[in-house]
Amino acid sequence: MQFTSMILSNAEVSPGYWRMRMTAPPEFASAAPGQFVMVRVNGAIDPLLRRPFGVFDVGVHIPAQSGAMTQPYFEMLYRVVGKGTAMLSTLHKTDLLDILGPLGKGFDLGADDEEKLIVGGGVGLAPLYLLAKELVKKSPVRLFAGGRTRDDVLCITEFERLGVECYTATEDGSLGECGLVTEALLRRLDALDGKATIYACGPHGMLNAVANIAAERGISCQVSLEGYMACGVGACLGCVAPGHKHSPETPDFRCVCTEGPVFESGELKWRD
Amino acid sequence: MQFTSMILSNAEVSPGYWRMRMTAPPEFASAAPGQFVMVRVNGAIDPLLRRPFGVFDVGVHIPAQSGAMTQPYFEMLYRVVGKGTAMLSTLHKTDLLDILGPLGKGFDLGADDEEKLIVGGGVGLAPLYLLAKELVKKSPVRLFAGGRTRDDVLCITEFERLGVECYTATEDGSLGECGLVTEALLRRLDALDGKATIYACGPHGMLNAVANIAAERGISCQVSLEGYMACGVGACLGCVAPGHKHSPETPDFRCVCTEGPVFESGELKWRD
Amino acid sequence: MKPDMTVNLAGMQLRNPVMTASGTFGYGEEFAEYVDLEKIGAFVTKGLSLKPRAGNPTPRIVETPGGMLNAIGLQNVGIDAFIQKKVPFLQSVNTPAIANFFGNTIDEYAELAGRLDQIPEVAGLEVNISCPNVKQGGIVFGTDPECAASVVKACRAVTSKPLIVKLSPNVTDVVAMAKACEDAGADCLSLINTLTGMAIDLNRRRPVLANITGGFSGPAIKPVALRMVWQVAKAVKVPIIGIGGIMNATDALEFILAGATAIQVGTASFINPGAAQQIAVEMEAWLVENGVDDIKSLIGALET
Amino acid sequence: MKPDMTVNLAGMQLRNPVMTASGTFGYGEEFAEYVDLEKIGAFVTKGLSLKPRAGNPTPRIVETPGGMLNAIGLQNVGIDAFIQKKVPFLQSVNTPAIANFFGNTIDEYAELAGRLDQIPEVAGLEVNISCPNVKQGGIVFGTDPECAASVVKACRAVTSKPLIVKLSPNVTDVVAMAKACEDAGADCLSLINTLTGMAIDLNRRRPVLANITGGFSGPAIKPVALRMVWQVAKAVKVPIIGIGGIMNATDALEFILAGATAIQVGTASFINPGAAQQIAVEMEAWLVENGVDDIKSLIGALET
Ligand SMILES: Cc1cc2nc3c(=O)[nH]c(=O)nc-3n(C[C@H](O)[C@H](O)[C@H](O)COP(=O)(O)OP(=O)(O)OC[C@H]3O[C@@H](n4cnc5c(N)ncnc54)[C@H](O)[C@@H]3O)c2cc1C
Ligand SMILES: Cc1cc2nc3c(=O)[nH]c(=O)nc-3n(C[C@H](O)[C@H](O)[C@H](O)COP(=O)(O)OP(=O)(O)OC[C@H]3O[C@@H](n4cnc5c(N)ncnc54)[C@H](O)[C@@H]3O)c2cc1C
Ligand SMILES: Cc1cc2nc3c(=O)[nH]c(=O)nc-3n(C[C@H](O)[C@H](O)[C@H](O)COP(=O)(O)O)c2cc1C
Ligand SMILES: Cc1cc2nc3c(=O)[nH]c(=O)nc-3n(C[C@H](O)[C@H](O)[C@H](O)COP(=O)(O)O)c2cc1C
Ligand code: FES
Ligand code: FES
Repeated sequence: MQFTSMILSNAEVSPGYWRMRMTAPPEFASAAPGQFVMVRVNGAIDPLLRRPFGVFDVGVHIPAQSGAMTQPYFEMLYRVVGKGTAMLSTLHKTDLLDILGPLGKGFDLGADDEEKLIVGGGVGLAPLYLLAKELVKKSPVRLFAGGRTRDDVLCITEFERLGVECYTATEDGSLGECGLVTEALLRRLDALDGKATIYACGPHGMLNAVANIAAERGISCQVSLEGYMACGVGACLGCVAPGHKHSPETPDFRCVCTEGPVFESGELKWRD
Repeated sequence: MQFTSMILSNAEVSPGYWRMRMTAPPEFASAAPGQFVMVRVNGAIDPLLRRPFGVFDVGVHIPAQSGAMTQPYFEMLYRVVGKGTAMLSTLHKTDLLDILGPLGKGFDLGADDEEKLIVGGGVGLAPLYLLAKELVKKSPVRLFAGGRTRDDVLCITEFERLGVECYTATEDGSLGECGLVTEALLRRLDALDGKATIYACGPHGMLNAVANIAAERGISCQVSLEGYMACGVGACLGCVAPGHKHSPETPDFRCVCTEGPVFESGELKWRD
Repeated sequence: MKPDMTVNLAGMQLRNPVMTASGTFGYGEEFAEYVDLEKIGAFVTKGLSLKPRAGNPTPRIVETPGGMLNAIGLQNVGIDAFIQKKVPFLQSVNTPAIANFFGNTIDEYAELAGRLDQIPEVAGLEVNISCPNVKQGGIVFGTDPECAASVVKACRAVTSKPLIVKLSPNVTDVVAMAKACEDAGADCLSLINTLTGMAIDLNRRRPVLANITGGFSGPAIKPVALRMVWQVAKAVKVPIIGIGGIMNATDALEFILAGATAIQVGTASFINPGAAQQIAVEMEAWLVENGVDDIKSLIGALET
Repeated sequence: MKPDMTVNLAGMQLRNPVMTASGTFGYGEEFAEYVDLEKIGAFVTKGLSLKPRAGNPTPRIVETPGGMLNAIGLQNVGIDAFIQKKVPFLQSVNTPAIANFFGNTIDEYAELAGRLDQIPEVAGLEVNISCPNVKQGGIVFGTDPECAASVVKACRAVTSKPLIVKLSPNVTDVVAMAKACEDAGADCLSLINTLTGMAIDLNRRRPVLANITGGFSGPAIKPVALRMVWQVAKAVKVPIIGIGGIMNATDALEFILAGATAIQVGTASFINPGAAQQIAVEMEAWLVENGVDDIKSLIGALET
């Protein structure tokens, strides 16, 4: 779906991280957790390509004035890293953006009777909030959120409000445990009796570690990948990631924008 | 001179025509009428090249609050015709622009004891206001302002406030005489006793007509030209205009940005 | 009055001159949600090879000022899977589908041309000669007139469908290439394919693309494409398809003035998946506004 | 600690690798207000010919997406006026001035090289071979290796100053051109000159430039320039000057990683007249930040 969206709010929630709420057509409400949008930052040629962002939340704005029309919206949580995100951060309420989405294959919500372990690194939390919102309806959910410093650990209060139990870790110890968030995940897995599913999004190194942990313990695990995207609709073949059978001699690539961005971790190739 | 300028105001003065006031360093006050600036519309690559604009006015803002610092400024009057001017028109107070200028050779103010006849077409009036401001100090000044419709005849009140006698003409008769402004100029020249100097800026066809009138009657005439400019400082040689000795076999080009934009009309090549 | 937007491209009657470019529109299906395929003139498939190809390692794309580089590595499903899985869709659409293809040797080119010739749903063939000739130590077919002519002759011998030859811009003399292909039997020439470019990641001190160099496309390359189309149009008799940085109807009409009978929309479809259809609509609107009753009257109508 | 920014370019010791490109910096004087010439490595004059040249009719320039086209027509004061009016300024500046020049015939090239050789204020010569050979029916010298080699040999015979040959990108095989020029006696290669492009004014149905086609420069061409510098650097032993779309220190350092010993700033000086000096300052700052103590350690340091 392609639509023109009006910005409802755009605010810095932590140094360098912004949260933007924008209008959406009613059909957008059915976006699955883990799906993404392609945003055209600017109508001119600089930046030329659209930028991909996860769907952080969807909802409906109910105006204070009774009788006024309700307004479906969605949100993105983004980090300013380059030209496109810098330009996004300068936009204001009522500015318009051209959006393509929701795109891609989202998370599989899995069975109800198991624990859900969500692992997020930095802005990797973006697509995990909508996921948590769905999961808490049926299952106990724990979040393991990591970052370099406390500024990189985002929106924990929002997750807590959903009833999610949150563990945090930072590399510099400025928030939660000092170290990697996978430590807390491992402890929880050790304590666990019964089944669980892991959901992860974040830097590739973190996903790799989580995928290996899941594989060792035979736990089902879904990861959301990033990939350099031009089209978002399966046409350019730019976004691919190596599948589990991949080797330089027998290449096996998966299309992140249409077969993903969410994959069973076992479908992909990881370093040991 | 290259400087960062802050926009003080930017308003549409007639449909499609904007007037922008922006801060300038104190040295800018010595800008000669007819000089121009090169404006970098945008720090990125689109549009890539600077855009040239005449200096409409210079002045010093004296703040209401006593003791606060005075602020030298200059003004541009511009017409939205393409990408760059469209972007300029979206800028707001406090936005910053990178300016190069004042550049080029301005008008020669000539002798005091003669009448000054200023001829402007559409946005060609832009560099003529500062000229009129100087000329009225010493000589009687008449303005002949033309345009397609009344919307294209700008800032006449400002000229009148200087004590300039104004004649207007529009092609559709919606303001002043119906027809070309050169008609009124010719009538004035017929009535004239004593010497006069003509100053003109506007579409090339109008300049050509004025130059021919001046040549026939042996009246001194200065015209301000436009030319596609990349650098504004005499380096790219993109902006040249044919000099009076020019022919395809013996080309003779003048550099508009350094030898002009103001030329004695006799220096240039015109169609008969 | 509705202007006549139809053009005849080497025997194919197109409802309008807007096509999509190979490698930027999948196999047609991918864009079904965004483009009504029956509102554009024709579409071109991703480049096909005899065997499926997995393509290059990542990163495969990078943005550059006003353009992008790609090093997809000609990933495609191969001719067999194309016939089994993609052709049924082509049949469902009442718009000419053109199969773009490439080989590593002249024999491979000919074999592909022969097999594509047998597929009724394929309206025309577009030969991509911008590929290295493995037998001649990697010299690109499309940079040597004789080499290109051999490819075209071999394909011509096995197909009676319209044969479009897609020219590379990475040559000293694109006119010589064009003439060689015309003489060898091409019914139509399309140009340009991508320029060869490179991007570097300063901080990592490495090329951005895993493949080091890549194909350069997008608005940035339009001046080169327009120049080549104009040069070739003056020199050959066969119709030309203009390609390179076309983002809107103005760009498209400029190529037609320069001598193109039709145009292809490439990178623009990534930025706006509905671009091709929108360009066709806006071209027609321009014709109406400017009182032009037949698009064909603009072909090569540039006054120089 | 201040990093070592000096590089040696074919015997010329430059205080830093930042030069200005011919045709974009006048004869040096034009930018004196904006650039402290003694803060950049070297500057290159507008291309000189034997006789003064008035250049092409207007329009001569047009903006394109991320770039510009120019068809100035090599307007210049000619060698005599250069010696009389421009050389005195060169003498006043303690920075190598390089004279860019071109001819219509090999003899003209040689005559100019010989005369420039005699001017003590000229530190080096840059031969522009992207000009049509009037004797060979307009074939551009710089697109044929033999033709280019003849020009270089003729110039080499009459000058002992550093001889830089500036390569055209409008060729199939830039490496072959580079090798031919190196073998013919070039001390250094600079690349790229402009690509050939074209722009059309749809409403007037005419080319924008009076000359129809023009030279394409600016950020848009950077991917092509970077690719060619990298290819040539791998193939030749002489130092290389990287040119094409350099707007900032990052761009400049990318060219150095690709194998350039020095770089030239062209179109960027139009947009920001102080660009060259600013790039030199920012390059040094980058070296400090990244703990690199000698710019020379980055030349060709790209990991592939
Ligand atoms: C499916 C998906 C979902 C994403 N969701 C989010 C999100 O919710 N929040 C968020 O902050 N970021 C997200 N990202 C990363 C985000 O797309 C990039 O940070 C952003 O495109 C950078 O653009 P830029 O212009 O600021 O940076 P630049 O570095 O200037 O971008 C240059 C080019 O590189 C691409 N690029 C740069 N970084 C990345 C990256 N990490 N992944 C993919 N392409 C990249 C850009 O799209 C662009 O084409 C997601 C990426 C993908 C693929
Ligand atoms: C010395 C000088 C003084 C000028 N003073 C004024 C002024 O005071 N007010 C005003 O409204 N306009 C003035 N102009 C014209 C003004 O520069 C152009 O209208 C403007 O550059 C158009 O930019 P754009 O991006 O909106 O249009 P586009 O058409 O998108 O511009 C594309 C390119 O063409 C050039 N260009 C377009 N039109 C002109 C033109 N008429 N003259 C020169 N270059 C052009 C642009 O600079 C740019 O490089 C002046 C021009 C010159 C040379
Ligand atoms: C991602 C990508 C993949 C491409 N794949 C092919 C291909 O398989 N075969 C081919 O002939 N051209 C291919 N091209 C070239 C385009 O068809 C087109 O010639 C080029 O991109 C220039 O047009 P543009 O500037 O409109 O994109 C590809 C281009 C891109 C960007
Ligand atoms: C207006 C203009 C004039 C030029 N004149 C010359 C010239 O006289 N001789 C020459 O060798 N190159 C000339 N060039 C080419 C530049 O020196 C440079 O090679 C080219 O512009 C690419 O660099 P850039 O992208 O940084 O501009 C000219 C370029 C421009 C834009
Ligand atoms: S982004 Fe184009 S195929 Fe995935
Ligand atoms: S604008 Fe560059 S020389 Fe006049």
